[in-house]
Amino acid sequence: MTMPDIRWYKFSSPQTFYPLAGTLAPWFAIAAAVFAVYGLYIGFFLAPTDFQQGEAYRIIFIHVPAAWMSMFLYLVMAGWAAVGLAWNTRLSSMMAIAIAPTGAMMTFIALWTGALWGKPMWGAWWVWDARLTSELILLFLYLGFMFLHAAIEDPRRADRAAAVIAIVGAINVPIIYFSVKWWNTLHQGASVNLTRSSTMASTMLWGMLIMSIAFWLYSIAVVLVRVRCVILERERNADWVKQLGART
Amino acid sequence: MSGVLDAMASVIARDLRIAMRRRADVMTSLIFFVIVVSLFPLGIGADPVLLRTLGPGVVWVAALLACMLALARLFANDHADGTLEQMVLAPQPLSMLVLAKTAAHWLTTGLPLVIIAPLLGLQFNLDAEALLILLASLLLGTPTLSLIGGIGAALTLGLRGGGALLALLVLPLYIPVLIFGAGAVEATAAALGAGAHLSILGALLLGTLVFAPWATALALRIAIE
Amino acid sequence: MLSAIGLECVRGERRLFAGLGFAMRPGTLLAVRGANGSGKTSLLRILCGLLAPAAGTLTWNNAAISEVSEEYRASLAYLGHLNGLKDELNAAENLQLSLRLAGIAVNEAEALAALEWSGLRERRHQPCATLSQGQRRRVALARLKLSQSRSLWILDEPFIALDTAAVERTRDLIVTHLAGGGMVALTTHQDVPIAAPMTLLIELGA
Amino acid sequence: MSWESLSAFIDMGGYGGYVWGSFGVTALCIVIELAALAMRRRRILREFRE
Repeated sequence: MTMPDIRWYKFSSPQTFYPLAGTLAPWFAIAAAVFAVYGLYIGFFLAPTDFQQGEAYRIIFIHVPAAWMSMFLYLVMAGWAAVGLAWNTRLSSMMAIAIAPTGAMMTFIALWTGALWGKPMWGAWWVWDARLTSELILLFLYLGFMFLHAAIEDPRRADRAAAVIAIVGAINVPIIYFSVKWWNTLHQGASVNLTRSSTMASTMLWGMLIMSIAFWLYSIAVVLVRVRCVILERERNADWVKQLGART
Repeated sequence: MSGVLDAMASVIARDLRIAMRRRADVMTSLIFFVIVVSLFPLGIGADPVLLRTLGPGVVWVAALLACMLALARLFANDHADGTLEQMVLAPQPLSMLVLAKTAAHWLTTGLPLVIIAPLLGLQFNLDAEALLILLASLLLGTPTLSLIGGIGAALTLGLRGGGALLALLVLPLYIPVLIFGAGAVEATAAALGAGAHLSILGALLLGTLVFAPWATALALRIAIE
Repeated sequence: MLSAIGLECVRGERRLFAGLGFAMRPGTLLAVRGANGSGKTSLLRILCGLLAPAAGTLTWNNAAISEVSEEYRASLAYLGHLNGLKDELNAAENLQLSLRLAGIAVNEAEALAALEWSGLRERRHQPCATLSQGQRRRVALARLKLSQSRSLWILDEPFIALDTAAVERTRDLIVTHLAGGGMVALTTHQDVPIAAPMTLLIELGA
Repeated sequence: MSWESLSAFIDMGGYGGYVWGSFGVTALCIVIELAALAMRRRRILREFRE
């Protein structure tokens, strides 16, 4: 099966991927905006008031998509890091590095919105709920990845070392989640589930789905732009970059 | 096969002999453990009931921190004097040699913690059965801590500010061991039996035993470049 | 037989060397010369597999190093800038433990003879921390003397910090190793003439 | 779900602080991320022009 390899391989070099990312990013950004507006419209105008929580539950339209994205981006980041480590393809490692900040941001948003939702519903800013706790630990894993990468000067070693901790982290995420879940039920009895508390009207589910797609498109757009920055920084003295500099 | 075992034996023999000659290093992490554990009653107050509930968690967190502190030295000295290069170039699988180094590290830091922990448990007036489970959970848990810590030590080899970075990398991965370690002792106090917790600690140990040396060897090859 | 094709090394932003190739057969001496920072040490570390080259391939008996890495390491002895000695252990302990790790069986008498060859017989019970830089280098060279079974020697500045007698001894050791069908790759600033059946010279940073 | 008035929308059934606190911070994070990216890009390109 050589045919697809050639095509795929063509885009795996930073030089050929740079313009491609440049053209794709705006489209993803526009699509993200469209989905976001539609999602927010559903969230605020189509979704009914919840009989139990009133209007506070609308935070779900940001909280749940952000939590899903934080987990999804970590696994994608670990995937790209593993590819970069195994086949020594620089672009894959750059992709992993480009994903990390957005993933960490999504985790922060999930934690922040989780706290702001917990206050009216459970009366406390921070609740040691299994998912919120795992989200906090996920934030530490992201920070570990980013700080380890920043602490090493040589880019190649930085990529490979960060890849190892990303892979080890990815393997530990389920272990951490289940041990926190076990620990949580042990101490607090059945924790109030963030979603099961109110009957899941279909519009709510639909709203969350649209918002998740919006977040996903947004992440792709941001990562594409950031990977272009990383490529420029890494390939600074490559000649194709110098010509580029002269032109823009 | 005998070549690998002999090489591993030489690594363990060397590290233990060095540890004997530099007893200070062994003592420092042990004394750190004792001090940290003794600080808590001073901070929380001497109410026996309160101390009893906090005891397992405090002893476990202190053991975890003491273990992590000792990790920075795991590869740093070998890296500085060139023995790490020779180990990487030895015709044996590096992950097995790393396993030997981690074992030697556990014998000099993890094991002393396990032996002294029940003594400290008395400060938190844990009863005999709780102290026994504390010993068992630490015996099963501390090797896992050394193994996971080895990955962090190898990744942060030779980096400025390696200590804090090592903590950031390794502590999140320690959480499952902490949960089931401390949980085991609490379970006995609540007469629920610690069987489940100890078996999970054993499972974590086996999983780490298989995976961590390979990851540490990979991290070492990256760090040594 | 060690052969390299198109070796390239990049350190940070600078490319130290590229397209470097050679073939070493039994009895070959590969001398690497060049100014400081020209990549001599990096080249040697690439040869022993500690450092991955940016490009190019290394083959040992026509098999890629990565495939036969354990067999390759079993026929290699590396003397780097660092002597690979533990300060807390004395010379005899360092020799025996490091050789045992490397899989070379050495008994008490052989270790003693090597230390005597290195002129360290009377200091063999002192912890290496108390030895001078030159003496520590001679302990590392004693380990090299006991690694005759390893066909490929990769030596980074073997003569550094040595007095003339030690330089002479080390030179003879290398010459006998080459005469016996061994291969030696070394870097040095001092031009110590070494008679070898076949000599390759690599000038880096020229 | 139609809101009687803009103020009712902002009040969000009394939970305005929490809801707009969440959405506001999310928007803020996105703006910060985009701004940081733009600055980073401008800094690199300026480097080339020298």
